[in-house]
Amino acid sequence: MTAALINVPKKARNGDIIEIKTLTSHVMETGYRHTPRGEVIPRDIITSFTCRFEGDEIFHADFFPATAANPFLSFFTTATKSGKFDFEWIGDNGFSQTASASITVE
Amino acid sequence: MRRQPVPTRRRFLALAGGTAAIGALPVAISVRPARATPEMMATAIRTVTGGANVKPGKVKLDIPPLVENGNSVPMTVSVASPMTANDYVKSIHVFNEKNPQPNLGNFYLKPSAGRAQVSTRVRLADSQKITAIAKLSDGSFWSTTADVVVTLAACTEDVI
Amino acid sequence: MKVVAAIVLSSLLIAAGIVLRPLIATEIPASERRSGYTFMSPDTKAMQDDDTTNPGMLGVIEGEALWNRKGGSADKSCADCHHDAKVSMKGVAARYPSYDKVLGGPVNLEQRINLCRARHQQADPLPYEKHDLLALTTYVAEQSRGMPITPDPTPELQPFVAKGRDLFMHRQGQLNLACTNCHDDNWDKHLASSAVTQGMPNGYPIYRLDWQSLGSLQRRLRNCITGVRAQNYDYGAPELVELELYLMSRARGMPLETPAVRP
Amino acid sequence: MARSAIPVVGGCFALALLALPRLAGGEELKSYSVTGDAIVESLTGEAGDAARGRKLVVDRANTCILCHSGPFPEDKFQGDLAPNLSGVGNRWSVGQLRLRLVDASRLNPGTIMPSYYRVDGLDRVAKAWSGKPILSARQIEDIVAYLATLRD
Repeated sequence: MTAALINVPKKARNGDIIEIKTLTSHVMETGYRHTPRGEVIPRDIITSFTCRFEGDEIFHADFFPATAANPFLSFFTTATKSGKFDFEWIGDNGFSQTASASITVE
Repeated sequence: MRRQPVPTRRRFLALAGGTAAIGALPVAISVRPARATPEMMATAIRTVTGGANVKPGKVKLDIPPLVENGNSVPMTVSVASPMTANDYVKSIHVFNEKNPQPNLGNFYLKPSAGRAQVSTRVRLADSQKITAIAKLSDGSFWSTTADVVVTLAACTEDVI
Repeated sequence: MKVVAAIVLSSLLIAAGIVLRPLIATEIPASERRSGYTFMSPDTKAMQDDDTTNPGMLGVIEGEALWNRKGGSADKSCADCHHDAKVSMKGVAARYPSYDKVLGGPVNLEQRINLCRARHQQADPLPYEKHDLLALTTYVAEQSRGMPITPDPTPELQPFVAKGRDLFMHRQGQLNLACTNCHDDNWDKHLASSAVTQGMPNGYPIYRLDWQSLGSLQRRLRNCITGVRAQNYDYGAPELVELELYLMSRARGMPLETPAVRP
Repeated sequence: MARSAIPVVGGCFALALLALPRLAGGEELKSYSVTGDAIVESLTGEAGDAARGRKLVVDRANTCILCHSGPFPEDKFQGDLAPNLSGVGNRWSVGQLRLRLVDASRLNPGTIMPSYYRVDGLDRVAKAWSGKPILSARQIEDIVAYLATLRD
């Protein structure tokens, strides 16, 4: 089970610059750690995050082993119309997670 | 499994179906692997800039000068930009010189962002210099640096 | 011969001193008791303060899903008996570890969840320190966030609190240190520049930056026991539960912060 | 000056009469005698190496700088649970430094300073450390030699 915690204002006025915050559960195993017996623990990270609004990409990020566990992101967008944000995380070992949030613009 | 937004004004929680299970951390010991070097960081920066001139300015990097634990260091990068269709920040790239590899994050923006600002949390293996570079829509590159001192945890699970 | 006598005498005094040590350790006056939160940097405080940035909140979300999931031979969920945790679990974590009549001793919140699974869901226990038990415990404890710690007053528990206190005061390990040596007598100092703190239990399970995950109070206690190079106790060992009990009595009145963030 | 030949290696004299504990490496804990508040003679019979001693002190694994600060500009993270080591060579003689490292609890039963060269009178020592002193006799001598150089 993985969880995402997404913070998007439910409502905004046309032209408002709004902050979007996301927090996703993921160990972000760096690939640089070893077990006590000396075996490398294989890398297992989220590598990319994309936010789309009504299908159009509005923000994209590349993650690295240096991204902290349970990745946190905050970014901005201008509210122009009501609609749906789609969030997508993609990573190693076929990791894929999606979530969405709607906003009403008055 | 998906939950509908809870009816609070600002917040909703989504529980999304994913393929990875979150278990307890594996029993692991941290090692100091080969580190990135200032040269590796320079190479990584060239990959982004294509060798173009990088000017100091426009970029602001907020990162605590002294952090309590290098595993999760909050970081905010903002760029002075009107964020209009003709003049905006295309991307922000953050680098370090002492982690095993030189990238801390790449962030790609649109003019609709309204504000050229991103925040995330990164891992820093040691006290070091961090560099943030912004690529603007006119093709110019701007940068700033910050020094971070990372406190080593005194009481860890590793046997001292 | 004088020297030999002096050595024997001083040895006796030392032996006596080791016995006396617990009695002369200074417990922190109630007015000076401080949450680990107050020792943190502004950045780490900010991470805990904002539910949209506190990574421990992911455990709360996951715990809520588990609360509602049916399981065991009884095919029951926690919610089938306890309904809305926001109502039924409010204040519960603030009085744990609590007395279990059947067992005749204290059980902590994790053990209570597993007892509930065994007795009412006919389900296997969830393993300690794994994701599901941490998430469920975090979800239950979060229902008491902000409420003052009010230890279970059951008289039968008091001998166990006393045992926990004895353990807190007892020197052990190759470094020969007791909890009290640091957390009562030197809590305002720094161990290699990290705050020693009073070792208060009011934020568990915590999201510890060093762990990069949620973890229980027992995990934290085991860290310290490893640190003084002593033999560790297994998760769920009576000694660890007794220590938890004593720590909660020491934190009486302090608001619960679960899920707290700590460095 | 009378000097006892009885090997006193721990806090309890009854234990001191038993056979000396054996270290994992087979090396016996060296006997020593206490004169006043000092161990006058080197545990190894040789003088320590101050340069090696400095390295041992700043190595976290040996725990010194978790509690003590000192003139170690290369390490930003030093503790303040115990006195600063600057000038410690003025405050104590070599013999006094040696006893304080070997078994400070002889001088103050309430001290938080571990006994770095003692294996008995301890409770529940983890298997990995059982029967071993925190530091070897040679390490003690190296650190004593270094601390003696710390003069204001």
